[in-house]
Parts: sequence; C-alpha cells; structure tokens
Amino acid sequence: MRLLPSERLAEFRECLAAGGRLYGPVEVDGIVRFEELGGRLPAIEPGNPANSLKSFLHPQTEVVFDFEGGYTDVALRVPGPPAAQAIFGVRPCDAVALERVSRVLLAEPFADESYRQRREMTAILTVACREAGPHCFCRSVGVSPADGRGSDVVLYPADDHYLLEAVTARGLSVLLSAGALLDPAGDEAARAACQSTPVPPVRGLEREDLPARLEAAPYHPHWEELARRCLGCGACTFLCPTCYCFAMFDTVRGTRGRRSRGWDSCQFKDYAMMAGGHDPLPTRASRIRRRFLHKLSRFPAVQGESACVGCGRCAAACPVGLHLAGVLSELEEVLR
Amino acid sequence: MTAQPRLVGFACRWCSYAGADLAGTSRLEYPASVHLIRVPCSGRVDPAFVIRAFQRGADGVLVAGCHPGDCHYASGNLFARRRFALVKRFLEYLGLEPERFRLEWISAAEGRRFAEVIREMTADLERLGPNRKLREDP
Amino acid sequence: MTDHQAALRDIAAKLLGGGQVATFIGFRAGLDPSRPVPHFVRDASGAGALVINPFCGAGLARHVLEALEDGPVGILVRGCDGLGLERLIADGRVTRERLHLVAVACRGAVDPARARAILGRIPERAEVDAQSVALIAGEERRSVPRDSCLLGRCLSCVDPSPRLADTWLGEPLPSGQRDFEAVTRMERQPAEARYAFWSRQFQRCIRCYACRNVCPACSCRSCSLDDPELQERATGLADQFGFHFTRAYHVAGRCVACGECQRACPMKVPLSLLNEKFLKDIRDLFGVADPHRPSATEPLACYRPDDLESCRGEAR
Amino acid sequence: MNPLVPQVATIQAIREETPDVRTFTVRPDDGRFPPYRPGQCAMLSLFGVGESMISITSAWSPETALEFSVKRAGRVTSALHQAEPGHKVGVRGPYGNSFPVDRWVGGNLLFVGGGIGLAPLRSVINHCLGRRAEFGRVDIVYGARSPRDLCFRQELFETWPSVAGVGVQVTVDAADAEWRGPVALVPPFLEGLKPEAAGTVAVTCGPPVMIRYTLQALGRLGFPDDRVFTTLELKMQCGVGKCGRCSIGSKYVCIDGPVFSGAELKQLPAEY
Amino acid sequence: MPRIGAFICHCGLNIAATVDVERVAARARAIPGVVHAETYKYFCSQPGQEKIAEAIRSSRLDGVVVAACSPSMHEATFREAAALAGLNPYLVQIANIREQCSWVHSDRETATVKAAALVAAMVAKVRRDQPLEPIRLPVNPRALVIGGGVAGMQAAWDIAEAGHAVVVVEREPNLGGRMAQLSETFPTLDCASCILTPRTAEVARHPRIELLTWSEVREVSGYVGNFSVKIARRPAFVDWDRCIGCMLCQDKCPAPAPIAFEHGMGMGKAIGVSFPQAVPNRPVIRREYCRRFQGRKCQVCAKVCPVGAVDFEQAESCREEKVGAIVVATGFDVMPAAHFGEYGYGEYPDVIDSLAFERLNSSSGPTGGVIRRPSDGRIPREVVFIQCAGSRDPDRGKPYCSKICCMYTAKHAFLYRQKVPDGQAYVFYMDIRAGGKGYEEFVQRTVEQAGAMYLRGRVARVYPEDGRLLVEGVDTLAGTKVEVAADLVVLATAVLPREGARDLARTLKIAADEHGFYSEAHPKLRPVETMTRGIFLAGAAQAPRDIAETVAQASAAAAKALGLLTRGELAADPLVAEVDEARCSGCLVCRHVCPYQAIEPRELAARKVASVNPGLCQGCGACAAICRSGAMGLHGFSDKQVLAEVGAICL
Repeated sequence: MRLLPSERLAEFRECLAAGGRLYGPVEVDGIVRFEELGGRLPAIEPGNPANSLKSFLHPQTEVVFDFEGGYTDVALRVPGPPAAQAIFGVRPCDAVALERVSRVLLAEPFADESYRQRREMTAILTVACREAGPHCFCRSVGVSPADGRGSDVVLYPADDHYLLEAVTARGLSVLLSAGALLDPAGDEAARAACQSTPVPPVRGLEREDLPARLEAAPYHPHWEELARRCLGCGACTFLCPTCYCFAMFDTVRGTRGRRSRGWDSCQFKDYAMMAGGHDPLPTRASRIRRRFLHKLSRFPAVQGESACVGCGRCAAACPVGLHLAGVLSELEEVLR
Repeated sequence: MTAQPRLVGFACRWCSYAGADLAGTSRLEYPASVHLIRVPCSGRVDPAFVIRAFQRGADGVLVAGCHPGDCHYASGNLFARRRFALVKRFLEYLGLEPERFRLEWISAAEGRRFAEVIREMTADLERLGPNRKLREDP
Repeated sequence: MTDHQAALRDIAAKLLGGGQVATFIGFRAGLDPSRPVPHFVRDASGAGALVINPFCGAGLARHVLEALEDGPVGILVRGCDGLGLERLIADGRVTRERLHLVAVACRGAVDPARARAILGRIPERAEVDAQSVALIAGEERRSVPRDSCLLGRCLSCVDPSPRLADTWLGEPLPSGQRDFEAVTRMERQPAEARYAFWSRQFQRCIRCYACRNVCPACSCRSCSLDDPELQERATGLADQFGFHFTRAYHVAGRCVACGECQRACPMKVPLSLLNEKFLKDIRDLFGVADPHRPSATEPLACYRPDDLESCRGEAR
Repeated sequence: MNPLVPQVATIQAIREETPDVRTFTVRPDDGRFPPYRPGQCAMLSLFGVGESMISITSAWSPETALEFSVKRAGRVTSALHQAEPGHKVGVRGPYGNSFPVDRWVGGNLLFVGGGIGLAPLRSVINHCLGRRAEFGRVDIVYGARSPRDLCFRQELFETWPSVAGVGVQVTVDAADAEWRGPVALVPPFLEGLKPEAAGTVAVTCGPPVMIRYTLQALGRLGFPDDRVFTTLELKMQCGVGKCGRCSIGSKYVCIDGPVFSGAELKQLPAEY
Repeated sequence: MPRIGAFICHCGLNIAATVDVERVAARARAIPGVVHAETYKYFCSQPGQEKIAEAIRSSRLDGVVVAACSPSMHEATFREAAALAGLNPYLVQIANIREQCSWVHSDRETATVKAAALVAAMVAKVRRDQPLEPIRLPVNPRALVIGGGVAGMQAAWDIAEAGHAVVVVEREPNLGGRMAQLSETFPTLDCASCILTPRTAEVARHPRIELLTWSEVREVSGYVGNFSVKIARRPAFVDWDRCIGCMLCQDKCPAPAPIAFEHGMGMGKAIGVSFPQAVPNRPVIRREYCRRFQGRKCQVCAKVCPVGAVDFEQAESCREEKVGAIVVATGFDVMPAAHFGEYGYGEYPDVIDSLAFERLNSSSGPTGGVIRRPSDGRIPREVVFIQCAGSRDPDRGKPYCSKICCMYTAKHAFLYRQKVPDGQAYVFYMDIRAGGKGYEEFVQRTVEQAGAMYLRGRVARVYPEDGRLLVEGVDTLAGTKVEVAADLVVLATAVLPREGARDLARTLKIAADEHGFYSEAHPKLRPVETMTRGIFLAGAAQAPRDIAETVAQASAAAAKALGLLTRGELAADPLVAEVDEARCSGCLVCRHVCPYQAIEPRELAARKVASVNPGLCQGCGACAAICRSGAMGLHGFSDKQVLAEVGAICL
C-alpha cells in the first residue's frame, strides 16, 4: 500500500506518461470519454466515461494482416507488436469487465494473440468509487466499487490523497517507477470507504434463480414488447465493456489488401445470417433475448460469473431506455 | 517531371466527354493530372463517387456536364446543378478547400474550354498541394 | 402537457377497445421517473400505463414502421413526431389512413442527465413553459432556464405542434422559423478549424447506427451504409467522413430536423449540425421557405430552370 | 502466433461434383497442416474476399492434401467457384471437435447424408473404412434434390459399394430421365429401409430441415439419442470461439461442435 | 476469377509516339485478373480485330479492354468484333488513351502513367460488367402524320404506298395546308392547286390512309414503335357520314364568317368548307359566327340539308390510335400584324402580307384572281413589296432568314405585272437569296421582263396621303432617300412555326429551338429525326423552307419512319436502369427525376416497388443517382462500376 497526495497527481501522471501512451477520462465536446490525457488530469467523476476500456485492448477495428499480390502469388504481413500504454482513471467495473472478456479471448488453445499482446503492454490504473454514478448497479452483479479484479493498480480516493495498491506484477512495477512520488501508507480507511460505497440495487438481478427464470421463459411475449421498442442499433453492445463479438472483413486497394477485424453487434440484423439465407436469429426479439441470456445466463454458465458488470453504459446510451437494469426490472414484473 | 496533382473528372458522355475528345482532336495540350470517368449524364453522378475519390487520394474532383438546357436527357444536369451546389458547400463546411471540387458545364464544342478548366484547376491544386482531408492513409 | 394524461389514456383505450387501432404508441414510466420509455399498448386495459410529461424525450415516429405490421396504429404525436410521420408518408413507407394521430403541443422535453446534474438527484416532475423549466424532486422545486436542461433537439424546435392530427389534446401552439444560427457560426470558422472540429467529432463515432435507426428519413429497407462496397466497414477517419457525409446527404432535403439522431447518438456527435447545413443551403439556394417540412417533391428531386449555378466559377 | 492469420495455400485441383458443388484440393505452401480428425473444419479464405468455415472432406494422412467440398452460396463460396488451380487461398485450422469414432469400435455404422451434407460424412466414412476391421456393418444412405446434385459419385457408386460389408443406398427427391433408382426424401426413405438400431451408431448430416426429420425418424427407428450424431453449421467469423457468432446457448459450434450427439442437441436452445 | 484481356493500340504513331504502349501492356498484365495483354498497330483494322477475337477464344476471356481512341470512334467496332468471337459485346470497354491522353500530353512519362491508369480503370469496370442482351421492342407497323399540308400528305402517301397504314391528323377541316392557299408556285408558275388537288385526292382515296381532320393530338404516351396517341375531333355540328357534300347549307347560310383560309381577304359562311376543292368535301359550323349558336333561332342549314346531317348537339369526340412512328409536319404561320406598326399593317387596309396577296392572286380567291386592293377594290397601279418584314431583324423581329420571301416576292411582282401590264412593282430588299434550281434566273426575269424595281434598303415608314400610301425608304446602293406613292403595300412577313407548336413539342416530348421550330437530332447527319426515337420531322415545322425542299424532306422522313415500321421489332441499347426489388423501399423518388416517365410503381407481395420500363428508359441514370439504398441500378454504369473506376484511377 502506498499513498499519493492529491497535489502530486500531475507528477504521477507525468511518470505514467513516461512509460508510453497515457489515456484517461476527459471531457471533450461535452462528453466524458477515454482520450489521450496529454496535459490533463483524469476527470474522476461518479460513473463511467462514454466509451469503455475495451477500446484500448479490443479496438473498434484492427488490422489482422496485410497482404500483397495477385491470384497466384500472395505475401502476408502481420502488424508489429503494440506499443506500451497505460489507462489511468478506470472504474473497477470496467477492469472487471476486461477480466471477463479475457476469459474468452485468452482461452486456449486459440488465445487471441493481438489481445494478449495489448493486455501485456497495458497498465490499468483503476480508481475505486466513493460514489455511485447515475446508472451504476455493480453490486447487483457481484462487482464492488473497490473491486481490484482486472486492474494492475487500484487507487482508493481519500479527501486529500489516494491510497495505491498494486494488484499485479505490472502494477507493482508501475508503483516502483513512481516510487519517488509515493509515501508509505498504513491506513486502509480510503479502501474501506470505497468498499462500503452504496450502489442502488436493481430488482431481480441478484436473484439466485435468475438464469433459470430467463431460460425458462425464452418465448415470453415480453421479448416481443421489448423488440417493438428496440431500434436495433448497436449502441448498447459497442459500449458494453464485456461485449467482445467481432467480424472480419477484407479491403482491397489494387494488388494490396488488408484483413481486419471490427466490433460487431448481435443486435444487427444479419448478424447470424448465413450465406444460404438461413438465419438462426431472424427477429429483433430473438436477438434481444440472445443478448440478455448471454449476459445473465449463458456466459455465467460457462465462466461462473455474470457478463454484466453494472457499469450502466447501456442505460446511458440506449435511445429508448432499453438497458439491462431496466429490462431486468421489467422482466421481474412480467415473470412474476 | 514533378508529381502532378490527381484530378478525377466525371464527364457526361454527350457533352463534356465529347468536349474532352475535341480538345484531343484539336491537339490542345493540358496537364495529365485529369483522368475522366465517362458517365451517361452529369445527373448520374452520385456524390458518393466524389467522396470515394477524395478518400482514395484525389486532390481534386471535377463533375462536368452539358450546359443547362442542353442536356441530352433534358433535365439531368439541372438535378446535378442542385445536388452539387449543396455538396460543394457541404464539403467546404467539412473543411475542404473550395478549389478542390468543381462543377462545370462543358459542351461538345468546347474543347478549348475543357483544356482551360483542367489547366486552371490543376494550377489551383498545385498551389494547394496534396489533399489530406477526407483521405485514407496511403 | 402532463394534464392531458388522463385524456390520452382515455382516447387510447377507446381506439384499442373499438378496434380502430391494433397498437397505440406512447410512453410509459421507465426505471426512474425522469426516463419514460416508448410504449406499445396492445389492448384497452393497458392504456392506463401511458404517461405524458416533459420527460418524454424520445421520438415516436420511427416506431410505427414495425407496429403497422400488426394493424392500424394510434400514436401520440408532438410537432417532431408529426413531421417524422409526414416524412414516412411522403416516402411511401406508411399510409396516412392506417394511422390515428393524437396530437399534443410540446414545449420541449427535459434532458434527464442534465436535470439530474442540476438537482443533484433524480427529478420526479418537471414543468416546461416558454421561458423556463421547473424541476421538482420531493420538496425541492428549482426553476432554471430552458437551455440549461432541455434536450438539444427541443431547444432548436420551431414546430411545437404537429401539422397532422386526428384528435387534439388541448390547443396547438404557433410554429416558428429556424434560424440556423449554429450553422452560421460554424461557417464563420476557418476551413482548418472546421476540418479539425469534424475530425474530432467523427473520430468518436462508434458506428452503432443509432442515428440511422431512429431517423424517420432513414427508413430504407436496405441501407447503402450496410453495403460493404458502398461503405467499407473500416472505421478510419476517412471512412468516418464518408459515413457521415453519406448519412447526412441521404437525408438532405428530407430531414425534418427532429434532432432524434443527435439525441440518440451515444457519442454526442453533433449530427444536427450536419443536417441543418443542408437545410440552410436548401433554403438559401433554392428558396424553400421551410425545408424541414416535407412537401410534395424533395428539393433534390426537382429543379428550376433558373436555379443558380453555385458551383461554377467559385473556385477561381 | 495469431490464430486468425491463415496459412497461405495453393489450390492444386478442382473437381466438379455437381453444378453448384466443387471439391478443392488444397496444399499449404509450407507443406504442413496439423493432423485433423474426421468431422473437423477449417477456415478457407480468398484474400480480398473473405473467409468461410468449410468441413474437411478428406481423411487425414501425412501426405495427402486437404480436400474441401464447397457449395456455391454466398460471396466467398461463389468466388471460390471462380478460382482456378494455382490460385492462392488462405487456410487455418483444423477447428472443432470430431466424430467420437473410437467410441464406435465394434458397432455397426449408419451414415445418413443429404446433399452437400455428405461432405463431412465422407471424411468419417473414409476414416472408418480405413479401419474397416474395427466396425461391423456399414450402411450409407444418401439423397439429393436430383440425380445431378449427387456428390462424390465415384465413391458412392464404385468405391464404397465394393468394400465388404458396406451397403450404399441412394435416393433423389426428384428423378430425371436417366434415373432408375428410388425417388424419395431421405427421412422417409431411411425409415422404409428399417435399419437395425441395436448396436448401431447413426451419423447424419445435411440441410437443417433434413437433419431435423432424420433425427425424428431415427428416434422412431429406436436409435437412442446418445448413439445418434450430427454436425451443425452456423455463421462463423473467427472459428476459434472468440467472435461470438456461432453460439448456441452456452456452446460455440466452432469449438464445442460441429459434432453433437442427439442427446446434446436436446440440451441446446433451438437457435440453429 | 475474371479472365480479362487488355489490348493496347499504337494507332500508328498517334498513341505510340507519346505513350509507351509496351509499358502500358506490362502494367496491365500486372493487374489481377488480366490474363492477356498485347499491343498492335491498329486494333480497329481487320487483322487487329482478328487478334482480339483470337485472344478471346484462346485465353477464354470474359472481359475485354481496348485501349485506343475515344469510345465514340470504335466502341461499336470492338463490341461487334467481340460478339463475333462469342463474347457478349457488353463485356467490352474502351480506355480512351488517344483523344484524352496521347493527343493532349507531350511528356512521355506522364502520358504513359496516365494511360496505364485509364486501362486499370476500365479493367476494374469491365470486371463488374454483366453480359447483356439488347432489349427487343415490338413495333406497331402503323404511322401517325401530324399535319395535312403538302409535307404531311407526301409523308403519308410514301408510307402508305410502302404498305403501311397511316393516320393523318389535320387541325383544319380539310387537307391542303398553306399550299392550298397559294396561287402559283415559283419558279415555274404552275398553279398550286393544280399540283395539289390531285395529290390531295390520291391521299384521301388511299385505302391505307385514314384522315382525321378538324382534329388535334392531345396526348402522346409510349415510346418508339409503341406510341399511343389520344386524338380529339372538334365538333363539326355536321354528321359527315350522312353529309353528301352538296353544300346547300353553305349557299343558304345567312351568316358570313371570316375564314382563316382567305387570310382576311374574303369572307366565307358560318357553315361550309374553306374552299371549293376542299378534301374532305364536308362542311363545319364555326360556332362563333353561327346565328343559332349566338342564341338566335336560325335553322337554315338544318332545314335545307337534304339528308338531315346537321347536328347542333354534336360534341367533341376522342379516340386513341396506336402507332409505331410519328411524322410531325405542322407547317408555319406568318408574323402577325401587331409587329409592324411603322408599316401601318393592320391599320391601313391596303397594307397586306404576302399570304393575303396570294389569295388576291388566286383564281379561286375572293377576287377571282383579279388584283384589287382591299380598301376600295381598285386595281393598284403602284405596288410596293417590302421584304424581310420581321426577318433578319434580331432587335425587333426574328434573327433568321425566312428563306422563301425573296422567291415569292419575285413571283408576286411578276404575276402582278402579268395581270396589271401598266402597273409598277417596287421591291425593297436587303439581299436577294435565290439559291435553288432556276431561282436566280426567275428573279432576273422578274426584273427584266416584269420590270420590277428592286430597291436595296429598308423602309422607314408607310403613311397614307390622299387615298394612297407613301412609302419612305432609303436606297442604300444609290445612297438616296426614296419615297414611293403606292396603292398597295405587300409585306413579306417572317415565317414562324405554327401557333401551338411548342405545346405540341411538349406533348411529343421533342425539343424545339428558341423560336419554336422543332429541333433535329443532328443538323447534318440526322436532319429529319428528333432526339426522341420514332418521331420524325417534315417541312416548315422544322425551319422555313419552300415546297420543293418540304416535299423532299417529307419523303426523307417517310423513309426514316419506314425504316422503323418495316421491322417487326427493334433492338434497344440494354444500358438502362433496373431495380433490385429486394432492396427497393418504394419511395419512388426515382419517379420524380425520370425524364421519360419510365418508372412506375409495382405491387410486390404486400409492398410497393419501383419498376423500370426498359422501352422508355434512355439510361440517363438520374434515378440511380438519387436512389439512396442503391436499389436502382444502371447497367454499364452501376455504382459499383464507377466506384471501382475511381479506385483504380486513384491507386
């Protein structure tokens, strides 16, 4: 445990920046999102930035490989390793989400190499929450405002200082590199404060039998009701820190070309449409159902934990208020 | 030989493309910057074509059609006139220099004028230098 | 507005009960009182769930497309919804006869996030009038200027009342003229500043298609933005410029300025600032008085022989 | 190594099976492709077009090249059908589970295929015939829309029937002038044959509808769910259990499948 | 994969001198999908085309790019060559590396690089070309001729003689048009009606010609080979089927009526025909002069009619005719009086125009061919003819030359002298234009034999003085002011298109010039065709011309029409728009921008989609450009093709 006086935050930032590119939540054009920090301090406000941490490890689009040649001769070129980066000002739920995503993307025998390399080159400095944001419900899905999972370093804010805890070896080396700025610390008050931060519960989310209840009513008419309201956009999935679906696509420029991967959303029609025309998810209702069941039943069935970390982004983003917490409390009613 | 600007031109087959041919038969020299794409009518030109050209590295784009009133299809160029009046302003709104996009009326008889427009526009583009806006990384 | 709630429930119940409509589209309470959500009432007994208050921020027009598949639709319409429906009708996507429009004049909807920020807690009620907004939570009642807490789309609204209506709740309010002042400000910026601005905005875009999917003018069965040959899936800056140009151009002369795209954008890309540029130029170049109000022919699908040749010469 | 980056391979031969099915013989340029088991798939790609998950129709042996039978359906497969020997493709894999052949040893085998569905079966059939002594009787029931849509004719009509203890029954949905054989849809045709369920493992593959009715037919014939196997096909992007596309319930077809027993299928939600 | 062949033409040295064709070929070979690339001196030559054909066969090409001269030169040539070799002709594209490259650039390096880019663009385009078949359109073998003057009759006659049915629509009650109003014709001075009457009778009798006089074309829909024409027949108030043409009605009718035919020189009756030899010889009642229609109770005609053919209740009737080709021969008008204040035309009765003078000359005219001046019927001793009245006068009249005035004025002067041996004719002229067989000679005769006095110059004004008209002008040759006291002044007023010509142009969707004369497709090579396929022009409706030219042109138009009608069907260019119905939302914005009304909504299952009539579509692509979803495609210029060209150029 180390202690960082608030007035040294800027110096601390500088020494993080020395290690590579440094990102953090900042307000630009009236919206708080992760951007390169530059000279700014991270905007540590209740709740989460608009974009999620995954943008830095599982980017919106990335090159899988470039190729050059014709039909009878082709040479592939894979991109070099990513540069070191640090993200400062992450919320615990985001870091936990990353840990959840890693379970899938790093699963052997086919670990996602580019994700693994990025993760290794990324230091995640989490700031625990003393206050819940407008859409937060982490506790309802087993995440705490002081959760350290997935982080390299956790900062527990106190009135005039931060309490720093290295969660990983990578985190430890970050703290060592900043050693000069840090004081030894004994008191655990800050951490305790964060651990006891109140977060309003969401009805129905904590129920033990939730997965069973959802699976039991796969064709409940309420899914249709939700489908009528849903616009079929990908805002929820693209901003969700645990949505990892991606698609691959080729682009060609003469004899040069590129295969890339980019986020895809199970909410888009044609998401699962097959070449022959067969579509296992033909209706909006089936796609919405798929999403919620995946988050709350199927992912947990395999990974033992929910794929929702309660960050509340879907609530902030959905144009028609069709977000996980809201839907769950609706289901809680209709499933009664 | 210096690197020339890349100028993509969309020319209606009845007037402007024929005008360019006339410039050829009259052996009027003009910069090789321009590459014409033959379309049936200036009214066929979808602004998406213009955007794609800038994305892929065009330094300037020219849309050329028959003079108003002379459209082989009666009204195509009049729709084009409205369409590209908006598009040109919009591109400028996005930050593109006005000289990089032009809509011109060039008849089949105006070989000289075609060459003139290409010279002018090429000079403008040389002055502005290579376009980076809207353009994907090479 | 709120005082029309009882009447609305009444009308909805009658329409559904009498079988004139199969669905009634309105709002019902969401997870918190400041966030009502679009609601689809299927039978008279459900009409009691309908609410109508200054927190009803979402546009409803686009929802009729799916709902009409189940039969005629009754729908609550404010000025913006009305224009949106006019658009869908003009585009041949919806037939007027299959709609029953319950019209209400709207003075603007409150942005729940801004309201919460002002109050420091979730507002329970709000009262909006021409001058100001009153935010109410428990005992606390705070009166604030409209531009501090209304949705952006409502601040620039000049159509409080729909032009189409079958039943009226209360009286219509007079409509106004758009001033395009934000566009003018942008136009005054130097080119480089404009390019930097839009680059920053477009870079944020996550391509979630919310802007398209809420738009009453973007109802194509198949969208060119989904065709990888017309719009590649990559999201580099050039692709983003292409994407946003195409989206804006495809609604040029068709946008009803309801501002739903901007409200829906999770990344707050100022899409209205793009749409309004087209609207302004259509007004200035083609003399269309209210370019955002759907008319018989779209400005780009007609011409005047004496239209000015704005592209000519300018580049010299 | 990034699992999404394919090996560059060369098309060595193309055989036209039917008007819309072609079998491609493909050999990785570096000569090495990991050993694969019957039922596994690989991502076949054309550079600049895209990738498609295709089941490997050849049975593995150190020297033979890979074989893929491809039905023309979407962008990638249509482009593949335009390809010529000598053209480069990308190939990565093998992916997915495989038929639990070793658990079948000593029993009889019943293979029921429809249309291009014979492709995955072919690899397991040839694999089992390679170990002929370990199995009892082998019956192959195959059907296609019309005689011209029958794949692997040589094996169907010459190679397989000539193997001792192997029976081949071929039917078509609609006959043409030359066709002398039976005319029937596969499921009823199968039921008509009244295969002995006891001590027999049934393996079926074909179009979704055909699979559904065949499974029902097998049920009526007394085949227990745990001795019936089929393969599923869903849209896939990565093939390695990351892209999320091919999930059914909590399974990913690309890594947990494509082979499922009738018993496993019953556990899955009907999202396939 | 595509198998494309690239053929780079040297065009002798035209291309090869500036463009390194071998390098262009090498660049082409490097493009994926190009399996063959060669260069040759002249690919347009027979051996050159052979090489292309050979490559198509041996390399199994499915696309051909010829880099050569402009597509306007040899696109057709190479497409045919490909077709002969078994390749669909629409899988051929031309890279224009001559007119738009080698001829306009001198730097070999840049020209070569550009040529290679142009080839790459066409390779990208041809890869996305589909094989297309020409659109087969049935052709209705009947023809419609609009106008029953000498032009219309000639065209109708030629078409009918060739074995095709013809419908002739004439606005007046009878055939004949302007020529029927004329007295004699220059330069031979045969009497006009003597030439015209027999021809008129032949036309009227012809079994394959149907006459619809007193009728107008109201609506034209359809397209080449398949026009559908709505024709309205004005009420004649006489049942022509009953009428026997005895003209008792006309004799007994108490109501005089100024009839257009006499051009103000004589009166006819409210009921009757325009002139004795009128064909069809059937009367019409002109409402505006008929007493009964003016509310008085006159029934004379009805009473005297032996067959009870008069029918005051007759209403306008409408009929629809289906034809494959249309000949437009609506003729001309002359400039109305209003234009000539300074000449007192319309003010002084003895200032008349030439058409009126024709009537005075005509033996069947109001004066029985004796030239009497309108005011007092005296025989004029001095007559002044003023040429170019309104012609060649950009400021106040028409900029063009009316072409026939010089000759008919000479004719008038000549005839006048014949009929009034002691009379003196003065002709004010600007120039004498007598290009034509025997024309110049005739003008000389007029001067020498008829002693007409030609004064070069304009007339300033005409004003009355003790019963005569003083004509003030200048003789620009002599440079002197001249003043002539005349009994009669005849203006050679400018020739204009027939009144209503513009409306008809709109109805027919053909172009008219600023004056209202119909525009030909090409002034030199397609003089009797319009830009609208299947519609042809004859006579003065296109520009001022005399009878000989008119008749020649009428026969030309007939020949063109026959070229169409004699084919059972015709092939149209398949480069037209086509809807991808799966993608179409049915917004029909395409319909607003289609200049040819070629797009109609179509019910498809539960929804509405646009559908293109390939017969009407001319392939302009306006619809494809305005379609947001990309559902509207244009063969040969699809979005994807153009975008691919852009991509290739920008590499």
